[in-house]
Amino acid sequence: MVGTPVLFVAIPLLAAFLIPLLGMIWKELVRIVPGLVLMYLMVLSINLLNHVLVSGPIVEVIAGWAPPFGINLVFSAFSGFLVTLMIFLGLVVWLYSYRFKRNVGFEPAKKYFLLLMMLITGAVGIVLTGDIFNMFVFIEITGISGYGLTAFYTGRDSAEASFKYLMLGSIASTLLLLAIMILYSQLGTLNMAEIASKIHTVNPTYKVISLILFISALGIEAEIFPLNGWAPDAYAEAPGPVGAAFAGIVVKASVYAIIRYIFTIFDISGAYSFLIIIGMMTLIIAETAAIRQDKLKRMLAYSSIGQMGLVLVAFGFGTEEGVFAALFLMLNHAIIKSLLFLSGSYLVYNSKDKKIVEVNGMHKFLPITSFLFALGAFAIVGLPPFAGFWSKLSVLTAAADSHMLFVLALVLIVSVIELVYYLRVVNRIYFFKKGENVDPKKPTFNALLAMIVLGALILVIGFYPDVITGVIHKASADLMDKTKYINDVLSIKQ
Amino acid sequence: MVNDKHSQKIVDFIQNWSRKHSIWVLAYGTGCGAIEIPPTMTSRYDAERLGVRGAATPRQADVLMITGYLTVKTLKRVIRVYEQMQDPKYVIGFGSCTINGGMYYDSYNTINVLDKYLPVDVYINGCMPRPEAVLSGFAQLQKRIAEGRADGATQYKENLEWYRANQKRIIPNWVMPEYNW
Amino acid sequence: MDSSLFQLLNYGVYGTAILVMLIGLYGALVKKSLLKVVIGLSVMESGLNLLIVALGYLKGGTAPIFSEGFLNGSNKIMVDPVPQALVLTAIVIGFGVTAVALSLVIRLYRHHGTLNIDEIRNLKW
Amino acid sequence: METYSIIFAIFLGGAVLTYFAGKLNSILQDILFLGSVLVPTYLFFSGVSFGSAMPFSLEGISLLWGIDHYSWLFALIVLGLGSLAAVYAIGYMKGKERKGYFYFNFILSVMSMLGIVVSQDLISFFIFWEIMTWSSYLMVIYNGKDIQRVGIKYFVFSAIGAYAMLMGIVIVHSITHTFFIEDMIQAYGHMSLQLQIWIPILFLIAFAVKAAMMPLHVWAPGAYSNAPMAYTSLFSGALSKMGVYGMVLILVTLVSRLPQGIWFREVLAWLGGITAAVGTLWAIKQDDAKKLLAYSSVAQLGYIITGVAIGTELGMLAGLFLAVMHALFKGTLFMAVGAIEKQTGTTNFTEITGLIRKMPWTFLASLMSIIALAGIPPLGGFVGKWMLYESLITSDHYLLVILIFFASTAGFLYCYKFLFGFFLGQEEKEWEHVKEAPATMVVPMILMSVFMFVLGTFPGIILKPINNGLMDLGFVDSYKHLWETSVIFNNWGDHVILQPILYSIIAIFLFFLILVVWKGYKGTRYVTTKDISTSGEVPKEDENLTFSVGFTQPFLRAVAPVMRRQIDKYYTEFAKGLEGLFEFMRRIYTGNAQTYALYVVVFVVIVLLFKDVLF
Amino acid sequence: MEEVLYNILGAVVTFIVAFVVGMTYGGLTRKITARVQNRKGPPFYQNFIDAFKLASKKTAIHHGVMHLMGPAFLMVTSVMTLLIVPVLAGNNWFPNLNFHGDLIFLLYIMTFGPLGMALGAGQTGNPNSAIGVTRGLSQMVGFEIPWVMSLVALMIQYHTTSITGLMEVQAQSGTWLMLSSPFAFIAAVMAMFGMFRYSPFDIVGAPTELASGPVSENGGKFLFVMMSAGSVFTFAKLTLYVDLFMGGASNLVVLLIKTFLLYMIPVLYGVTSPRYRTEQAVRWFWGWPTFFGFLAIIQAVILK
Repeated sequence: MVGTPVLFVAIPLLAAFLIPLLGMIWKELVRIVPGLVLMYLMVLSINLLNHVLVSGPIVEVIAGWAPPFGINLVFSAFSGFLVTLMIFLGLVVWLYSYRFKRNVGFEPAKKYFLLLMMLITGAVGIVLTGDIFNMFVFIEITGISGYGLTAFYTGRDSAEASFKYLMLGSIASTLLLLAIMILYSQLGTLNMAEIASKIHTVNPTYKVISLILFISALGIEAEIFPLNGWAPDAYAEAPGPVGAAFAGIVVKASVYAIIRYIFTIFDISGAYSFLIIIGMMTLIIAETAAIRQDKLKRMLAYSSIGQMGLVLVAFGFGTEEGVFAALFLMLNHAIIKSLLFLSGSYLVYNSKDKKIVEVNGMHKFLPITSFLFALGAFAIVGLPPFAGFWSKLSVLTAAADSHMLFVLALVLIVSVIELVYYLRVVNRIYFFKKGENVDPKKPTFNALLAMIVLGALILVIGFYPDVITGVIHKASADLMDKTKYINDVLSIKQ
Repeated sequence: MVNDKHSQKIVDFIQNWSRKHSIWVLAYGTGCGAIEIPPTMTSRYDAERLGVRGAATPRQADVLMITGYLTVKTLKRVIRVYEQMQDPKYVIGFGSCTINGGMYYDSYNTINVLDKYLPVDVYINGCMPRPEAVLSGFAQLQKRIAEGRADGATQYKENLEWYRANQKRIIPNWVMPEYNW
Repeated sequence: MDSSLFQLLNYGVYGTAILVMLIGLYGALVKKSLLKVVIGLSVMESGLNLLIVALGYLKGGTAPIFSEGFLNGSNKIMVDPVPQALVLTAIVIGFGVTAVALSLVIRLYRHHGTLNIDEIRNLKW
Repeated sequence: METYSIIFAIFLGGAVLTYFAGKLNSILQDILFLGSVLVPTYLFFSGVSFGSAMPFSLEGISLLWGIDHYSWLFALIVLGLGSLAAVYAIGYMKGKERKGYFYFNFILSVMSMLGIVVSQDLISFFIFWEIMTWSSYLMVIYNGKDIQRVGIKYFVFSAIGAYAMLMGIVIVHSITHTFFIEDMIQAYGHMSLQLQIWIPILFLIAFAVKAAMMPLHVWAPGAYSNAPMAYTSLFSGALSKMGVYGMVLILVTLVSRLPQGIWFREVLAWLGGITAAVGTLWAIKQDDAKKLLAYSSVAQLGYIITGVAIGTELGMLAGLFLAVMHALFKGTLFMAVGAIEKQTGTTNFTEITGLIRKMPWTFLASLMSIIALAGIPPLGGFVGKWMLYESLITSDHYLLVILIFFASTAGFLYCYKFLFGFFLGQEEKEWEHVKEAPATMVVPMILMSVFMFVLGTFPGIILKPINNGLMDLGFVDSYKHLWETSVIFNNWGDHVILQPILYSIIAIFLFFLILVVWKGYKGTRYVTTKDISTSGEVPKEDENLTFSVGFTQPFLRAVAPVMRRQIDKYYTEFAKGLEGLFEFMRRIYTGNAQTYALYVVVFVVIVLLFKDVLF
Repeated sequence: MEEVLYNILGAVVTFIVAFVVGMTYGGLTRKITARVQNRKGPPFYQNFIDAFKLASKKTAIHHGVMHLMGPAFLMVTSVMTLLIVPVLAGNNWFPNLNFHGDLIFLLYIMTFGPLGMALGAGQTGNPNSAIGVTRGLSQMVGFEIPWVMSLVALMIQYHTTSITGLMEVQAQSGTWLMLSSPFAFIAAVMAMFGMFRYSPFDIVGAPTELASGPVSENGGKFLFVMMSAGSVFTFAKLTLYVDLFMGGASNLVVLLIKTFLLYMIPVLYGVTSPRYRTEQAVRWFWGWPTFFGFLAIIQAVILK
């Protein structure tokens, strides 16, 4: 064994606080160290994931207190898969934002990477932890670093977006704490496995109220309609790579939390259909809002929200197929939407308003970026043979197998809407005349590399999805097996 | 067989006979005389019983009827129409104006003698000629055709230069396709 | 203390805590000044913290410290330590959030020249 | 079966290589392009045998590629037309920009179409279907003209169709748990009646969109006319046939086993008839050759749909034969338009006239295809039309046959308009410099004209494979292989014997040609079209005497009440309304943080209030 | 080989008969028209004279290949139609191509010539020709509808699409189809007005309006061929009508009587009518004739 799950939380946290110190030694270290850390974690997570897939989950106990008293980290196939994905995206975002815009300066870069590492710490922590209060803490860490990153640009609008995020985030933390306390007052424990094993003893009313509060609180982070007022603003005003990080990391972690609560901790069957309802609402509202956007990043933000709604719908089927589809969709969405955010922010690099009309004719100046954006657009709407198709197919198959034909039809109709607005943008990039006062900037090498990696992944998964589906199958099986989770955690005796 | 003299004669006879009895008139209403054509064709005088019939375009027509005075402006069109007609073709000068200018003999704007510009086979005099006169003119033409004497077109071809010179004298800016068949 | 009285008092504490939360929520939702909104959020958190501590209280319990006095004393009841630990953490986090919020308010004021939340609506639709 | 892998590898690799070869050398690119279309074509027809299939699996889904006689027929259309269009494209694309883009999408289109016909499972069918859609979409927006409207319209309609099909596919999968078409057919009999009705509908929507059937045809005119002509010949000739391919498959294997299937057939047949009529009327109205041919394609596909929808063996034969013919003549016509566009720079009838002496070969090809299009003997179009009528009459579709006949007769108007507008009429000075298109463009057209001519007398060449294909689909060969001769039958025993008719026509034609024309030709002299009877007026050299504006006005006035209603308008209104609704929806995000917070509170409260209902 | 020669001979004889009869009918038409207009009129052989004259005229110019081939196209159609239509019923005199095609084929081969000639007319470049052609095609769309409706009615009623089959039906039942399927006959006759292009449907030629339309650039031999083709075509069409609705004819005299009577319908109707505009003509055909066509189909479906 090369490492333990605790490293995923400890190392980035440590790195985050070391960054200002290292910056005093050599300014470039501020940029290099996060990359090194993330690379190490990448290797580690892949190793661990391989190990986990073969020989079962690793449960790590912190500070020597065995569950249910102490805090434990669980690196199972499911959480390991998400952690790997997040670390990978963190790496891509790091690579991309090595010297992105304000990052060129030392001071901003210091703050930026500090916050980024915190963000990753928080998100990874959410996924790994086995303790609901600990999860709350990680959610808050993610949240605070998210506020900071949203407000990274010193402009007027980024502060506004950040404030909105913060306001809703505060309400979310209140609701979450309330929910935790209700559970705690009923069961006297904070350990997930313990709660899961005892949940049937709780008065159903408390149970449901607690679940509702959980879903509402986490739904704010997971961009569920109507709790997602902050999301479009934050996506649009945060730096491009941060948008990618939000779409790929933060939201994934929040969705993970919701799923964990519904699938593992609570035993309320109605929650699944509730997931479908809110997922569908999110999907429809977000996509219809996206089609009328005139700002690129805002459009991408709404699209991202919609995709997360689809993920929730897929989870809501409650079948293993559905979970598989949802995980696959999360993976694809993370890759593709990150690519769209990354390439999109170069398409409107020097623009003030980030208007869609400003991408007109960009392919002549940014051929590769434009191509990658187009690739991402084609992939996200689910055109074969790109990655998005397979996940969409699995979602639809799962829907059909659950006999949710109405959902199936709605998802497909919404896909048409999605198609329209993405194609409009791609058409503009390739076939319109460039505006007068648009000043394109060539992407730097590292940014290009980051985008190309994502693009290549889209093609690879598109042409040969088997590279990844095995892992996802195991992960989804892992999530579905509730008793195994409880046993794994509670059997640890220190 | 065609070279055979007798058969050639027979063929000529048949041709002339059919030409005689089938006269398609391009009624080109140049002047006031055009008003006399309808009575000629309709039920009272019924020129169709002689095989006379209106033709719509010069390509189909046998006879060009110059109905009355010819202004300088129309002369050009008339020449054009005449040259577009296919052999064998005939011209009938209709009314006094085509013979000597008639009442317009001193007009600055009309031609006086049609024969200078187009080879006229038959003149019909009168101002206006009544339909009876027109019919007699057709009969005259038929007679000439049957005798093989209606050869205005041949003369026109042979004396093209003379005709052209006359025409060009009247029409100042001559832009017309060359007549070469 | 009488048991029923304790219960009543308990409800009173809960009710007060919830009332504080609602006051905070009201402030956050209705007041137009950004600062008041931030204050409202803080108040709401305080109310929540109060609620949590109240939930953890046991009748006649002492502070959850394994001290000499506790081990030797007659009162062997100890209030639940976990909520208190949670509240401590929550207070810290709340502090951080409030700090970030205030700094954002400063920036917003600098850019907009106002603290009226209705006027800070550049991002919409 | 290694051949499939090799074929598709060549296609894919060829597409990518061709794209990048443009950066090096233009001629190399041309050669690579030709190679990556022609080599797989050769491999396919030499190496692929019937009955043997290639199974493999992807993402846990078992897939199967194979070919039977029926799909072979469509492979023939795709690859045959594809190869000729590829040769043509070399000439057409010379000196144009975005050559690599064009070649890339061209190859991908051919590949995807071949993929569709060799797919024996629904997933690879769908994948290729979508590749076909987006590669053709990329071609539609090639010119960058009006793309936000035309291109998006095309893609949206295709997507609606494709997603309907996808819905059908996953529903089928939820029942059979495999994606094999064979299994779907097997399981269809055991499904509930509701599914039995809905699954064909879902599939048929997809195919109807591609086959440009009313009322899903509105994308076609814009898309066909916007794509580069070298591609449109393939687009209209082969790509739209994929809709027919699927339609026949669904109609024969699924619908025919449904007691209510007769309604499907009737509705489809009538829609096909209406498509034919409406398409024809709109084609008559067009002044742009591309648009005219586009509407004409819609109309022709209407005939084909009618033929296959009535479902008798004769009807199937007629529909499929017309499909082959349509690939030939519409391919040629679009190529001709492309040649004219290349040589003159415009395709508007009101601008071009009198190209017959400048582009004689193009004219010849156009003439042949127009004769075939109009269904006039002795060319192949007649055979298809004849069988269509006979099948309609013998299967009791009396009013439908009138509708089809109306469309067909009215079609003469646009047929003549096409020939007259481009080739006949006044020879204007403006077009004096026009030369015949290069050989690479002319040769494919002439070749296809020859095919059309041969098929008119020996339709057995194609009818026999069609018959084999139909037998593969489960038809009984009630004509006992009579299609191998050059006689066409109906099931009342009436027939047309084509050979003596052809010989008679040729003999009489030659007789009068020699008697009148040749003799006349010797005795006569060519004069320009300025030398006409214009009431004696001498037209000036640059005076435009052409009659081309409002060419078919009298007829259009007669049918004006019908033409006043445009389906397109309803769609546009619908889309506008929808966007308005979306605009309203996004006002939910007011931009006020407090409102958002209020949403949260309201959400929590509502969910708490309704928790007993929801959970 | 002998059979082929025999066939060719038969075809030539048929052609000559058709030519003579058609030309005579043309002359008679002129005569009758004249009598109706209270004129003496030309002799009945006037059309022959015209034809000979046209043939003997020189033809000096042409406008290109299609112009040259236009008349040939027209002639091919006429002769093919003639060859497909059984001229005399119940004997083997002129078998021609009677058994090689059916009604649908006939309908299509009949459009071959007009289109071919339209191409020739198009190449002359005369705007009047093109106008005439579009008018003619529009009118064709008009009259083909009732015409096809009546044919379809016959086909479905008697389960055959071949002309000989329909003639056999009449021979067996002993009644003419114009009596047993009156609506079909009425529709077909009304369609015939358009087919023969006499007033009020002479919008194609329209001599005073379009300068004779498509033929305006054709004189001399071109016009001769067109004229003879028209005559042959007239005869062929009349024979077709007779075959379909009047039980055919067993000898030439009966055939002549029947065709002549039939021919007089459009001629006499035309003599007393002015000219329609194109859209009026088209709509006329889609009015009553189509209604009768519907009746015919309904009758056929009921009696089937």
